Amino acid sequence: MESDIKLIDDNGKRLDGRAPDELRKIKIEVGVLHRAEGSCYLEWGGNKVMVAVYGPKEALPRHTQNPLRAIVNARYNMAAFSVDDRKRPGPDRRSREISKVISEALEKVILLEKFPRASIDVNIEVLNAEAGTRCAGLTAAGVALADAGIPLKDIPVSCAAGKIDGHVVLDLGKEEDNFGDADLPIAISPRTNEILLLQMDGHLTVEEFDKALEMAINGCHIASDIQKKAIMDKYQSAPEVK
Amino acid sequence: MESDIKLIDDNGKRLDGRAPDELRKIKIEVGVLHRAEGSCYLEWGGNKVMVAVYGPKEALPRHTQNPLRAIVNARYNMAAFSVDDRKRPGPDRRSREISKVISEALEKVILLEKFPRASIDVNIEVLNAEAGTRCAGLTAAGVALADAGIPLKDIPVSCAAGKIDGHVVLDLGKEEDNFGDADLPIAISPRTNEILLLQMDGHLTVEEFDKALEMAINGCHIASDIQKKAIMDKYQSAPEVK
Amino acid sequence: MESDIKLIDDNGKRLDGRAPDELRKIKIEVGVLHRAEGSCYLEWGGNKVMVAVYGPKEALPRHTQNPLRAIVNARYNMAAFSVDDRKRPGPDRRSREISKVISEALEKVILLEKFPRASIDVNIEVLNAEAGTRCAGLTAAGVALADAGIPLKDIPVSCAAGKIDGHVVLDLGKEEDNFGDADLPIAISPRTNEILLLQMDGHLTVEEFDKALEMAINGCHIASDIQKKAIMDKYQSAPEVK
Amino acid sequence: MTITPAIKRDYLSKLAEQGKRADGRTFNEFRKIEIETGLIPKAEGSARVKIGNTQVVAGIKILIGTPYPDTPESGAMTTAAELIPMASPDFEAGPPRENAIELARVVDRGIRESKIIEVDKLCLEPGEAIWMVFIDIHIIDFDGNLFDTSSLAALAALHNAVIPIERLRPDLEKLQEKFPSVKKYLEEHPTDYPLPLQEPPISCTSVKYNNVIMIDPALDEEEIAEARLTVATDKNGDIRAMQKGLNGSFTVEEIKKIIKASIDNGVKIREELYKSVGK
Amino acid sequence: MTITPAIKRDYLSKLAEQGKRADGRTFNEFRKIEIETGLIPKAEGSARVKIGNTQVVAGIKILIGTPYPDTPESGAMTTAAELIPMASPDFEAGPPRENAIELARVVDRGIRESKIIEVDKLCLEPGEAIWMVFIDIHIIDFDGNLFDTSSLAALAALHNAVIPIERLRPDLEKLQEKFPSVKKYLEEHPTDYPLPLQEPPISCTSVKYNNVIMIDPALDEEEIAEARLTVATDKNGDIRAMQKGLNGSFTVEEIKKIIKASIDNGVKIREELYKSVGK
Amino acid sequence: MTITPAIKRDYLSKLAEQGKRADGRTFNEFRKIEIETGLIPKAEGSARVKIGNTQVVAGIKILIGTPYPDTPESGAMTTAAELIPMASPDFEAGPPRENAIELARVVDRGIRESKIIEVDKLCLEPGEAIWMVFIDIHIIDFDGNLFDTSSLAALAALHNAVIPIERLRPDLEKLQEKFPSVKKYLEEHPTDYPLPLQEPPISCTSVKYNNVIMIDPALDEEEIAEARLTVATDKNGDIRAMQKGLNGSFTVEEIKKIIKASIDNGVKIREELYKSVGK
Repeated sequence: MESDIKLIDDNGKRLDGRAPDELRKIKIEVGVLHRAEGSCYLEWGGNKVMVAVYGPKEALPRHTQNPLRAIVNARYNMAAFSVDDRKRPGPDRRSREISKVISEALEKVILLEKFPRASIDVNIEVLNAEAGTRCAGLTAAGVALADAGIPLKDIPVSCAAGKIDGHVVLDLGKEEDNFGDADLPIAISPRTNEILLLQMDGHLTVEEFDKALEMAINGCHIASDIQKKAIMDKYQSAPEVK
Repeated sequence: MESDIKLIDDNGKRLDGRAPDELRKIKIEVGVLHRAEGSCYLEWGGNKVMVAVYGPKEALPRHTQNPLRAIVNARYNMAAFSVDDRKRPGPDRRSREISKVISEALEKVILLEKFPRASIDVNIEVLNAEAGTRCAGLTAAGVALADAGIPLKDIPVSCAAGKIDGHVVLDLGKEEDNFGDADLPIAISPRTNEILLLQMDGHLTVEEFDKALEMAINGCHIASDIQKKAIMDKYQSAPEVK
Repeated sequence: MESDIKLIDDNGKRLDGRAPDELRKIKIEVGVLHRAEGSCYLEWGGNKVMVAVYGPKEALPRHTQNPLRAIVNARYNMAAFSVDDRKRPGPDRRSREISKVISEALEKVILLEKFPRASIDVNIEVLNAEAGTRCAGLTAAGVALADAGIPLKDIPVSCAAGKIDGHVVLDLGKEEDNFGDADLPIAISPRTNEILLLQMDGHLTVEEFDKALEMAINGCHIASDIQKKAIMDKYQSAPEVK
Repeated sequence: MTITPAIKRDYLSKLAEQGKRADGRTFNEFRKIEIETGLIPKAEGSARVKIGNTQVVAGIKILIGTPYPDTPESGAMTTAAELIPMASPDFEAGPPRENAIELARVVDRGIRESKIIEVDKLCLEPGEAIWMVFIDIHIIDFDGNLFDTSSLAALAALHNAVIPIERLRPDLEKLQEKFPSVKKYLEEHPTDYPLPLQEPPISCTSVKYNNVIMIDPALDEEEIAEARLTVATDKNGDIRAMQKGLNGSFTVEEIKKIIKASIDNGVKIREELYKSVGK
Repeated sequence: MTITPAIKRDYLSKLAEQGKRADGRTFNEFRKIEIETGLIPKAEGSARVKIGNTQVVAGIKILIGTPYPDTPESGAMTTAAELIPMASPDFEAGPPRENAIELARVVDRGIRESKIIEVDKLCLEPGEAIWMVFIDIHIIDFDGNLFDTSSLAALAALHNAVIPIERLRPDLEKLQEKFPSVKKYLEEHPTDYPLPLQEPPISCTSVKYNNVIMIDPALDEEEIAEARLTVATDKNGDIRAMQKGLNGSFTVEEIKKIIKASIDNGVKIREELYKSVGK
Repeated sequence: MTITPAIKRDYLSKLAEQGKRADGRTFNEFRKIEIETGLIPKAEGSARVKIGNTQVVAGIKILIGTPYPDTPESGAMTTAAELIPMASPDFEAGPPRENAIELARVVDRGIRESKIIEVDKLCLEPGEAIWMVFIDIHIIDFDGNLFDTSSLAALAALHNAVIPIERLRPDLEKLQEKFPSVKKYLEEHPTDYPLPLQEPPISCTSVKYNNVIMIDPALDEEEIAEARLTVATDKNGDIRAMQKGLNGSFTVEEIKKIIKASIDNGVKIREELYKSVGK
């Protein structure tokens, strides 16, 4: 959809006042659910997501088992009330694709070989959606996996860059997503900068892509620091291990 | 839905001429199907229901088995042609809820422990519907279970009371159900008066509820006598056991 | 649907110039797919069908296995773009019925007892549809089974006869199918003339039926010769066996 | 997948060699047929048909609907058949399987292709409002030969059916405000009247095993059958529909023999149908 | 099918004989209730309710729709509840099972039959345009008593909900071009206003095991329960809905006792509800 | 879940260390591409594309429909891809699984987001009638790299497609009675004309295993791949879509290398596409 909306002003400020390389506000709470083995509640701008991790447990149905390693079942789901027009409950094609790419990204950082025939279930519920829910969900999933005590090589983290009004910027907001030129969500392993997830829609020159990728990696590192602080806060405030 | 219809006249007579504590006419035939292990055809006012019982047999799929006892699978189904507007074939949310509460009610009176890992299938088909089909179906199911030789602690029986035009009455008819104030279907074990099923919609004071519950229990006993007579008639008329 | 269309002219010629007992043009290519164990591409008039055979392999899910013999799973499917109005992808009631009658017809000519617990999968894709797709599909399936090296008593073959403007004719075309009086698709084992598949819709006197059946059997034999030539051509042109 | 006990197959085959069937019938003989109509007050038409122990209830609902775009002046019909678990321990709940789909399609084609329902008389307003006829077939006791029992039940229910002017008067009166042709229709049809029907073909099914052919198979016979052929014939002895089933084959001679038996039995069954609906 | 560990059953039964529960409550005592509203900006109304460790988020979406033909002047409502795998390792993804269906239907009836939502005030243009209220219940942490937690969350979210004049102004302005009544409606309702509601009944659930009855079962108690009874009562102490569950039975006396406890707890829960929504 | 035979992995890895592939290609080389168009007369456009042994048939159907409420003056498009059992013993019949969904969505986005189809030229009457373009992808032989084969087949079929004025003339003439703009449209478009299209991006997929990166993976290579990256580039060498897959990772340098190879191969494939459609 095209529009006359001006997404970035003459001072380089965006609609919500952010600078081009500025993230929206991120807030993370760890271990918020009673039943789940690990959980995380995350707010990222207007996005509100809850993640619960169960496992490792025997993968069912049996034909999904891998005799050499665990599998990750991420299940990304939007609550019916999380968007302007009510969303029909249950998985649709979009949510199944996102579940697949998130599962694949998480598998890279988990020590899967420790748990043959097992599944690790990562339930991602989007309660309020405001552009960038897959990045918010994956970032919260990283925290919930750590909270569940799943052995990880690294805590995965996700962020998007994009292009609006011809400028490469970090972490698109709602209008920027609707009326922008390109969106590039990625996820990385922050310790190595390896890229775990990458999707791109829109139009970028090779130079713009290089710049956007670098900016998104930087955004991932900012989000990664917030992840780590939230996890530390929980375990410092809790004298006894759960 | 509200209406100006007067459901009970100045002499306390209802639209179809019944007294407040009077049941509609009930007719029961036992053992009417060739293939089923037990069967019952029951007419209750305008309701016509057929019940077939199969089992005990191995419960399938296997994950439904209980190693300590049998399970009851009641399947309440309305024929497409049983109502004014054609009903789409197949289970809907209403029929699945009714199937669940009937299954639970029947489990209480069957000696389930005798048949570990088994299922007892109770197929209830509503051929013509006219208010009160769940009571009719459960009452017919009790007879069909007895006809199938399933070991029972008691023959369960069901009846409803309700409120119309401010009066507590027994066994609501079609208009009484549509324009009445409350409906209270129950099922009991007639030997002990234990309550196996109970649902209530509408508006009753505590006193009205007490009166309606008592009236419904009385209705159950009347229906229970008709059940027993039908079963006896069959086995007296048949010199040899099936 | 009725129409004023004249389907056969005063010289006994049909809309496309064929004589009453004349087949549309048939073209067969054998072994056209890389992955399938046997395959056949067939054009029959405007029909274009592709068949791939896999098996014998263990029948799955296990409860479909027959301990004494193989089963045949024919799957007749029309591509969404094969008809004027786009067809919704996936099986519908029509395709499931056709799959069933084709499976049954093929089972008669395969030496099923050689492969207990196995399934032989016959995938029939209609790419372009123009009346008579089930005959085209079954005829192609016969060739693909032979190409897969499945042991056969005979190569099954299929053809239809019908009635248009009161005349019994062979192999109805599109308009003849839409505006004709009867359609009689059959399949036979050409060595014995045993009838493997037979369906009839429309209106035929007993005499007309006898004539149509004879004509359809003749059509089967013509198609059978084309099948055999195509198979021979492949194995003569290929010096080494696949 | 059921493996038919060899012993049953042997027994029935031996009987067949002696020209006999387990229930004493000849090869060309149907079981006893019972037809009861009008048993479902909520339905516009209904029938309960028994052929031997096989028992089917068919109900007709007739509603106001909109026509298909390619037949704007024609009523519509739909047939559904369910093999519900009530009828047999082998029938499962859930979406219809291949057998139920074939059954519904064969019964539907038997009625649709032979134009029994006069759909051209079921138009209320071209392109806008028509009568839709729903035929629902409920199999409640299964002892073989569902094709013939179901199609006979559908026919009996159709002959019992009325156009429900009374029940739908409020809707029709709303329609006549918009469409003058509905006003005229209501004047001509002030009350319920029979669904307009043509002469029906009668469906007869035969099976073959061990080279013997017999009509109206009971369940035991059906279970060991190698091939099945259903033939629907009309009052004039013409053929109106055929469907071969199972993985055996027929010779041309066998097919001709089955057609002959179907015509013969069709005559008798048509009489029973007419008697039951008071014709 | 889960087999409840005999040891847990024994432990809880022994406690019950001594008049005690595992978490120290009396038989007639609810766990701690927390209600937060308005947490979902995208929803027209929302609430997060905790009863003990059980946690439910309910969201209300209010959209413009067309009325059902038989209630042309009435708004519409729908309730959906999902037992999502987030809340428990025993909940599976996929279409709703019997338990979720019963839950959604009981919550729905609790709201629908007691006419909490004033649907007659939700008509924009008779027969053409109404407000449709969607109640979606998301269970995110499961420790027993979903019926009461879900129905309380639905009530709190409904009390938090507004008619979204602002968000849907473009659609409403398009509608008012066609329907003068919508123009008048917009003049009377220039901006968002609370969803019109009646006094709500409060749902309280009790279970029975070993002949002891206790209210608001935690998951451990629910797992060994033999019978369950949910009673919704209103401000006047009248009964507005009941649902018995599980394969045990109740005596008449037990039912009366449960009704009494439901009325008593209903009073307190209603206070918490009103406090949370600022009433 | 398939366990890739260790022996195949070892063999292909050893080859890769030597800079070789099993079929003799270099790492930056596509297999042979064949494109045939117009093979499906019933379709408005069609193409059969082979990349090596992988074979895909794409068909375009163009129908008259109603626009989405939020884009009243725009045509619509839909992409469906089926992994039918014909193409591989590992593909099952039934509703699409994750792999088929990802495939269809990636192909769809490749066409939709880069605005290949000029949907603003597909409006017949704003808010009332538009052209709807259905792209159906039929995979009939599977030997790796479905993403590129499917998207190339879709492009070739789109370039082969015409707006079916002739076939739908009766419907269009009915429409022009209601809408004067359709009358004008028919005068300007008296007969079939090519579907209006923009320059298409070309999709190229690479995989990585044992730290080697190669383009256009054959099935054997795909089965042992650790990570996959699809890059669609346009005539100017700009990036128009990307999708990373599988549970391995890429470094930034690897991604840049893949983009370069995708641009290079994109140029050649675009030439083959244009040649095949006579451009």
